Amino acid sequence: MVTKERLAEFEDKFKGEIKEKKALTPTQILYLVDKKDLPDMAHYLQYHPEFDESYYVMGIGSDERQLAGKFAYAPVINMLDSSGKRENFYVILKARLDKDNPEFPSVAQKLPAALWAEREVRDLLGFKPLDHPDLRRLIVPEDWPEGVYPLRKDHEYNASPPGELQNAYKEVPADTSTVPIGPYHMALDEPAHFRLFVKGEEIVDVDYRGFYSHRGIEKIGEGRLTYNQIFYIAERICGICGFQHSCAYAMAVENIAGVEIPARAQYIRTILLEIERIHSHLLWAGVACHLVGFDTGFMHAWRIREDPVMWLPERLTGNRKTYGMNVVGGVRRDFLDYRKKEILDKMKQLRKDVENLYSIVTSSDILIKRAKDVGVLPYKVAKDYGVVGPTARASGRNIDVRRDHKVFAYKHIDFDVPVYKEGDVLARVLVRLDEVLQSINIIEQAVDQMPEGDIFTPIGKLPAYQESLGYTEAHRGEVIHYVLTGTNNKVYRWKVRAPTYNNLPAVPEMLKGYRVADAPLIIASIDPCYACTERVQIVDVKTGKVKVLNEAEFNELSIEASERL
Amino acid sequence: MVIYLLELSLSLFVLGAISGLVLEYKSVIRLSSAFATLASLSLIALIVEAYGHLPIKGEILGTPIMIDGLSLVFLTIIGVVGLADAIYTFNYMDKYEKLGKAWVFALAYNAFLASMVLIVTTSHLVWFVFWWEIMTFSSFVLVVWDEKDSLWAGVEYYITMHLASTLPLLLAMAIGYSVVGSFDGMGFSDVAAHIGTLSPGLVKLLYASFLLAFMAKAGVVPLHFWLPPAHSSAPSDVSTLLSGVMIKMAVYGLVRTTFFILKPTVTFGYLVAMLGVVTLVVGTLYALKQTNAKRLLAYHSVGQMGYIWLGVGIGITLIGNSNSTLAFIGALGLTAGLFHALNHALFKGSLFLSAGAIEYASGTKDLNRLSGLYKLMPWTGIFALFASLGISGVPLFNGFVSKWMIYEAGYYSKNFWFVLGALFALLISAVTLASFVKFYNSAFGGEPNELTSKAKEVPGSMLIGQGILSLLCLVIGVFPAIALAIATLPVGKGVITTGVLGLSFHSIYFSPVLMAIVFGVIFVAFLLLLPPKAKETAKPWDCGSTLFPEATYRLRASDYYRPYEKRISAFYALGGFFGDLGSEVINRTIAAYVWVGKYFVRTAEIPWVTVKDVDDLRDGMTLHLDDALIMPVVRFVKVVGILSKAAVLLVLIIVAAVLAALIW
Amino acid sequence: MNSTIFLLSFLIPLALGLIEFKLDKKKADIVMLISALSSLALTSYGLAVFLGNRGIYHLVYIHSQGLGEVFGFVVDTMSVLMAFIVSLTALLILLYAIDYMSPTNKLNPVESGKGTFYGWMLILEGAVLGFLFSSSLLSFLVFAEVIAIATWGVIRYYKTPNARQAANKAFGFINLSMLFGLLLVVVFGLVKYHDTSLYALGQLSSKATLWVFLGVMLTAITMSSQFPLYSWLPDSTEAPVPASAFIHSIGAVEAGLFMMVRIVQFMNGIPKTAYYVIALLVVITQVMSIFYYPLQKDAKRLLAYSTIAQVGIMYVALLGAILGSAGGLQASVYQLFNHSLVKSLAFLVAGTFGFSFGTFDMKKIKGLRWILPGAAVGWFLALLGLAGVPPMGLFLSKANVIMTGTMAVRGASWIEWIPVLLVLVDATIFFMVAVLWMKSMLFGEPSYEKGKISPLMYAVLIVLIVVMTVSPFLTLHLTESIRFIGG
Amino acid sequence: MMERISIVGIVAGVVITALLPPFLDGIARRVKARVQYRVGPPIMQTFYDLQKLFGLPSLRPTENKWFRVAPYLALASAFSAAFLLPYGKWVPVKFSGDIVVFLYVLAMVSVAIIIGAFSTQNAHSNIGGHREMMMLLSVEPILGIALGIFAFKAGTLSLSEIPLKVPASFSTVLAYLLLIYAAYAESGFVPFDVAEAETEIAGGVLVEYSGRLLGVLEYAMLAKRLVLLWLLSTFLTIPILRGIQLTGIAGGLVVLVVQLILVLVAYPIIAALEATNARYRIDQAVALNTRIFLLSLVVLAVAAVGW
Repeated sequence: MVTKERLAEFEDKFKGEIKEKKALTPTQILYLVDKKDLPDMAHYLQYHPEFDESYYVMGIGSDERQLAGKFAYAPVINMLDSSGKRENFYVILKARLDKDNPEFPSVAQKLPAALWAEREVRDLLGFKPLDHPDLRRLIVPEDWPEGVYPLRKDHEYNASPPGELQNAYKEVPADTSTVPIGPYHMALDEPAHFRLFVKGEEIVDVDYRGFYSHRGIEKIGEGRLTYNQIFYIAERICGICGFQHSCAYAMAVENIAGVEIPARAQYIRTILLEIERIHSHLLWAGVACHLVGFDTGFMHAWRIREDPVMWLPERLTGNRKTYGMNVVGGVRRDFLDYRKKEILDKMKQLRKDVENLYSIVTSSDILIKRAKDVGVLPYKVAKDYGVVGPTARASGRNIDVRRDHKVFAYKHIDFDVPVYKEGDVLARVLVRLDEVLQSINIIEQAVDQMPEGDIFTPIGKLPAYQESLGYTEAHRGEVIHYVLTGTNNKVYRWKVRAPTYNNLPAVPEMLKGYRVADAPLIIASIDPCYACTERVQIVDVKTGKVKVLNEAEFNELSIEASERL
Repeated sequence: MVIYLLELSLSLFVLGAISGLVLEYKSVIRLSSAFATLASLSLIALIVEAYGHLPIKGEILGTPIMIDGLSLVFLTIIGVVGLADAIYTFNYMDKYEKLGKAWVFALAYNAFLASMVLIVTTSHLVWFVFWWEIMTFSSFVLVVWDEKDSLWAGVEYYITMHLASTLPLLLAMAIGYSVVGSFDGMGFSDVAAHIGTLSPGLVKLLYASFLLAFMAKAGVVPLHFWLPPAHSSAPSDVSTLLSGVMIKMAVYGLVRTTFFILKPTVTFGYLVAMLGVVTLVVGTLYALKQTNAKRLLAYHSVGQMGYIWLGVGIGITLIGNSNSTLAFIGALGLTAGLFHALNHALFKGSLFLSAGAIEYASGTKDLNRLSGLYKLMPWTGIFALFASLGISGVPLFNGFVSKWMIYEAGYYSKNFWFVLGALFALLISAVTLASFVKFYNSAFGGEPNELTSKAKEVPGSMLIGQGILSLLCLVIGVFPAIALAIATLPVGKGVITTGVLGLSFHSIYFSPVLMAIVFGVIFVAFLLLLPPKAKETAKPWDCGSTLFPEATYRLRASDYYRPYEKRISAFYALGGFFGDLGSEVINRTIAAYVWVGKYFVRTAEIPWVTVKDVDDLRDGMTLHLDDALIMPVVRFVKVVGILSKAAVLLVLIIVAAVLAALIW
Repeated sequence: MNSTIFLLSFLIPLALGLIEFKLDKKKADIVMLISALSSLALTSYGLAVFLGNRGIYHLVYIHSQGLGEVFGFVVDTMSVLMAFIVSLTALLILLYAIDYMSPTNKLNPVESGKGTFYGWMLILEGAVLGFLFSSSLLSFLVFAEVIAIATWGVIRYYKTPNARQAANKAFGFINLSMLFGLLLVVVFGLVKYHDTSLYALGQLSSKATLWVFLGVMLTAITMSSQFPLYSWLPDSTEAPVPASAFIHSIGAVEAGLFMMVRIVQFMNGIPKTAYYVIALLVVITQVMSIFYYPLQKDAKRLLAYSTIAQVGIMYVALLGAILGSAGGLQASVYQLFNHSLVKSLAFLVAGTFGFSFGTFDMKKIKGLRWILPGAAVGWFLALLGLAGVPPMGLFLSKANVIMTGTMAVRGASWIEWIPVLLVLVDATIFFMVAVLWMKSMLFGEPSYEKGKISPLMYAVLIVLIVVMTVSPFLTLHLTESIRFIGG
Repeated sequence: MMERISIVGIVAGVVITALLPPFLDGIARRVKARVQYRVGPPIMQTFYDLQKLFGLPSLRPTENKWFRVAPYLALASAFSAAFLLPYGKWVPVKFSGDIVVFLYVLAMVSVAIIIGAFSTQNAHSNIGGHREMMMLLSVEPILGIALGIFAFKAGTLSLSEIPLKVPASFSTVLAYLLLIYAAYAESGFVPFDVAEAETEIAGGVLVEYSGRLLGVLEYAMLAKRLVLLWLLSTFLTIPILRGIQLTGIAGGLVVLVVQLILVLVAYPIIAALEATNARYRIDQAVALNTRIFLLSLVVLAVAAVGW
């Protein structure tokens, strides 16, 4: 709930530019503003003295020519109140852009956090961010022709125009040699290309090129599937944070429908979210060990991940991953009471195993040596880039959506959010290890407190052309979905922003000044999830051909994506 | 006969020297190189001729000649390296055609070689010094050849030589003369005979001045600073002579003077050996940092000189020892030192020629910009590799045998300091290896880049030049007997028994041939057992990235061993400190001079100039003491206006006085 | 031993020199050539004859009761060789002068008045030759006076204020020194012994020896511009280059030393005091010149200071002689021969700078090897030669000086080592200065357009280079026959 | 020359150096698997791997022929080094004063690998090569000094005589520790496997190699490890057994067997060490080595003092 005076100041400051204001939900305020002051507003909000943890979340670009005859570009700021009152809320600054010449003053020139968002809208919608620092193409592949914008409504989702190869890479700095990491490299579990410019083994500069695993998710979602069908896609955005995505999506739609889902459903979602978190962190710990050549740690971490961590959801949901539990308005399947004990036992076993694992991992001090004072990300940089999740918390950012926005059952459960100041890889490791223990707490509490009652409130027809945000704290940070409904239960615009999307741009900053030997560890230390980051249009980089996806194929693809780990 | 051969080669050198009269650049170069080649050949003939019956005495143009084992070792160096270098020069010097002055080259080049021949053959101290000076002089002319960055290097070299090498030698010569008392009586043996009559102080002075002179010429730390710039900025064929032959003259001088004029004393020996150890450590560790091909090689010349001095030092210390075993070890050390000098001449000569070939073909000697030359100049590549392995002391190459002998000598001396020295020598040779891995791979490894892709294999004569030396590295490495036959001459037979199969000295035995057979058999066996089947080619694995900058996909020379150098940065810091100290001393001296100089110059006329350096003083008007005394009088007289009359008056007075005296 | 050869060899130049004043242009050249050539011919013939039957011949021409030996000859290796070298150098210098003293000269073109120049030069040459053979202090005095006058004449030749001043200075200094030195000695000799013959020097009492020595020394060191009165020599570079070349290589400077050598040759039992006095003066001179070298930017002045130092070195050798080693005499004379050749080369090369670029400022001259290759080579050799680098002769003579010096002072107190070691220091400093100047002058971007000098000048330079390189090896053994004569 | 060669030694050397390494590696893999709660591959797995690799053709990333020759050079060097070591009482090729030879020949393995790695235009393999060189640079001194101390104490430079003569003393004990460390580091076991470092530089020196060439290269590396281990076991065995009068064939065999047993015991321990360690960064490795090097100088001084 946001009180007037919190916003009054802002509204006075930009009185002239603010055309219209509406509260999508009590904590989501949307301003319809004039485009020319976007940078100032965004900057003002992000660096507001009373909201020092607040950050730039994402930039939504949408083709609203059918609604308003104009394009729309909407930066979103997550306002985190540091005055103790914890009145946190999202601000959406929506600006309409001319339909023939969709140009706007770049927010990125003031906020590095907006760099990727604006490169994305340029690639996909053909917007023109003025004085953007670096407008190389980000998402569409090297051989995608200029002037073809897949996310515009008038672009057929399966059209694949021919184009010729063009260079979107940085120049090689003088007196350096180049070391590629990826697309195919032992250190990466998904395709991505880091181009390290090194002097000896010291990294001078880094170029990143990714989005090799685009799938037509947003485009396919828009205008073709109904809001319930989209769950299939939403959950398959990523094999690891699938449930997070589906929850975030569900939340957005439920906000639009204006329903509050039953308490029991909220608890069930919470438990599964935490199980997923534990799974992800263990998996990551394993990978990290492997990267520094400590395979024993790797093996043990993954052993624990098998049982109990994946054993449990199989019992609860029928799937080891990709639970498929969500439905708009609640969950599909209820937990039978006798499962409660099972969960608690497994949690006990898990706690033991995890502590055992820690002792194994920390037994080799070389591991600590490798992680300490490496890949440092200072607080300020973390804020500028709007870094989220454990990466941010390791740099002293005290942010956590679960707590700050009181999603689902977390409001009833007490847990603390580990924060470290150091900002190096070791801090990121520690944050995650702490979080595993926290999650176990949360699950046990949740199982105890879980109320009786039904697990689902039906939702009828959705109102047309309503918009809202949904969000959860995934294990990599804030997952956020934006939904704009269309006519008859279709979705007009569905925008997904995974945490890695905010974290990845900060990686080059972490790499600079460290050694080639550190690079894999540093890259891995943000626990990058390319599958999440790189949704949108499907293009096979090799051939440049677009595959037409029906739902079935689509599921297979998603399953592959999840099995890639 | 031998003397005739010597005269023949000298006269050929003279012909080469005056071949400048032909004027046309290319033909001058060709002609002088041809004569130099012939002269070197006749030198080699001389060696063969003289081998059986040493020593040989004689006289050429009034300079007494004495050829003994020691001279023969160094004549071999001059002959072989000179031969290869002269052949190499046929085409190499075309690079400098636009500079003209071919006749100067002919003159200096031949004079350089001839002077060194005379240095090692004369038995007369004054002539020794004379030819020594000629050598320095002509080498200076050759060093400053390209007249660009070499100028300063050359000046630095020449001045250093004059201060630290010529002066002490002149002093030593004077002291020698003071006991002999006649110009003709300045033969080594005569001086040695009279040395007893000197006061101990003067004897010490004699040792000191000889040591200093040869340290400076050999580039022994701390007098090595001139060497890298001079060797790296000279034309490569000259660098070869400088590094391959000239600095060996210092070794010759050291051995000659120590054993034939002075007496080898223990302290002197220790001094030499320790200087050697310090030098080999400093030189080689600095070489590790270099990225300029020729600078790298030059620093290694310093390092290798350290090895030689270590060997010779052990020799000087122990050879006079009462314990026969130790005396024997001393002889071994001396032999090892001389042998290493010979080997160093071979591989370092070859390496400099290769560096020259690289520069000739690609136009740069900056290792950072080179790449993939092996594809384009395979022969140079092979030769460079052999020479590199030779200098790194890899078994089956010549460097190994001599280094091994030095280690053995140092070790069996049973003297902790020598053992330590030998150990350091051993460790440092790993550093040598490292820096040649860098030298070879950054030039020849990888694929050609846009700079080197235009390069092509150098002309035949240059290849022959490299080939002679670098193949000798391999041959001597496998059959050391060939070279040892000569290297053992100075200490006489019996120290080391060498056969075709191997070399042995009291219970120590090593047979490179056996080693070669073992290695070769295994190698060939595996090659036959599992012949490499690699038909299909592919471009190097770049992680499947698109539009990848292939040219930068390799380690640059300046990036090698960064962590290691960081580890030992303290050492480099120390070196830097001493460097600064040196330059500081020089600056202070100049400042002091300027301060004094102010009193010799009236700077009042110079408007708005604060005198900082000598050049400012030059614009002033020089003052004279007597002026200061007499000019006032003169001015006064001038004011009175009768100066000319006064002069006449003066004359009249004198004449009058004379007349008066007459009439007396 | 027929000595008329030598008599003619200096009378001809003196006579023809007087005629020259009336002539100019071609005629002057011809007359000059005649005299110079003839004197060279005579001296060389004399040399040949002398080498045929060596010895020390003493001939007396004029002898009077009151004045004892007024005019006579001492013909020995030293004087004969010296005479030969003087006439040879003189010829070369004068040949050079033919083209140098011409309208094409950039620095100071000469339209007319060559005659006067030749006149003075020939008189100078004649006087020097006469001086060499003189056998009595009296004739030394007379010839010295002539030398002084002729020097005055050539220095003031351009008649610029500086030239006049320099000329007067040279004249004044030399005469001053004679007034209190040689003149007194001569007067003293005449009054007391009625004889000034060199041969008489042997019989002097040690006290008298000391005073005579000091008196002569005063004049000698002034003529050869050592410490107390030295500055006339640097200033004398105002003279035309050939003149300077003459003065510096075989003129008053060397005459002074020559006289000194003669004195030492004939005296015996020279007291130690004399040694210390002269040693002191020489040391001071050396140190001074060490300080002067780097301050010069004018080529000729640099050479002038080097002359001072070089002659100083000759005196150092003489010190050895005073301590009683004949080697000292030899070394000193040997140094004298080599120096005169190298120095004349140096001056003639420097002359080409003025001739073709119109400046002697070494700062202004760059890239010499591109614009005047011949001069570049000459300059290179001349400077290094002066610094004592082989194969140029000064290396051997300096080595000689040091060796004999060391032998003389071996076992003596450290003080007596100082002059000997100073020779090394001096050589080194000059060497550094020379090398640095060469670096800046010979190479790099040319600062003037291509200069040209006449073939004759080239020829002279080449001949000089050859002679300079060869002669040391020829004269080395000849000088060894120089011994003490007196007593 | 024949008296320098021992046929028995050669046979033993060939058999042991050729067959033991893959077998040992198999054991190591098994041990690691156990530590990681895995079943692990069969003991013979490394043989199968090599067999497979030998069967496959190789790709050629460069025309530079050293790329193809290098693996064989490495292998030959490793075997030559093995031939200098005593097997029982038999030394295949016996020089006196061959410690130096041994060190150099051993270094040749790395040199060959490095030349191969640098012959290609590939930063990964170049970095691997220069790491290998740096390891050599920082470990070789320690090995050298350790052996130097033995030699100094034993009074000979002959590899086969040192163990017979080396006295038991304080410095010798320290020298053993140094030797063990140096051998372990030189063999490139974890945490010193910086030159291959698969997850960092994609296999480093190996990245461009494939098929048979890769097989030969890995074989060479394994052989080198064995040689070092054999050196160690020799230095441990003979001093222990020299007290007991071992004469004739039997004695020789006994020594040989003990050597073998030592090796077989040592390898699993090494494997366990590997399994419980992460990889050093190159600068950390070099730092550690230089520290040990300084320590070894102290030990040398101790030896010189005579303790």
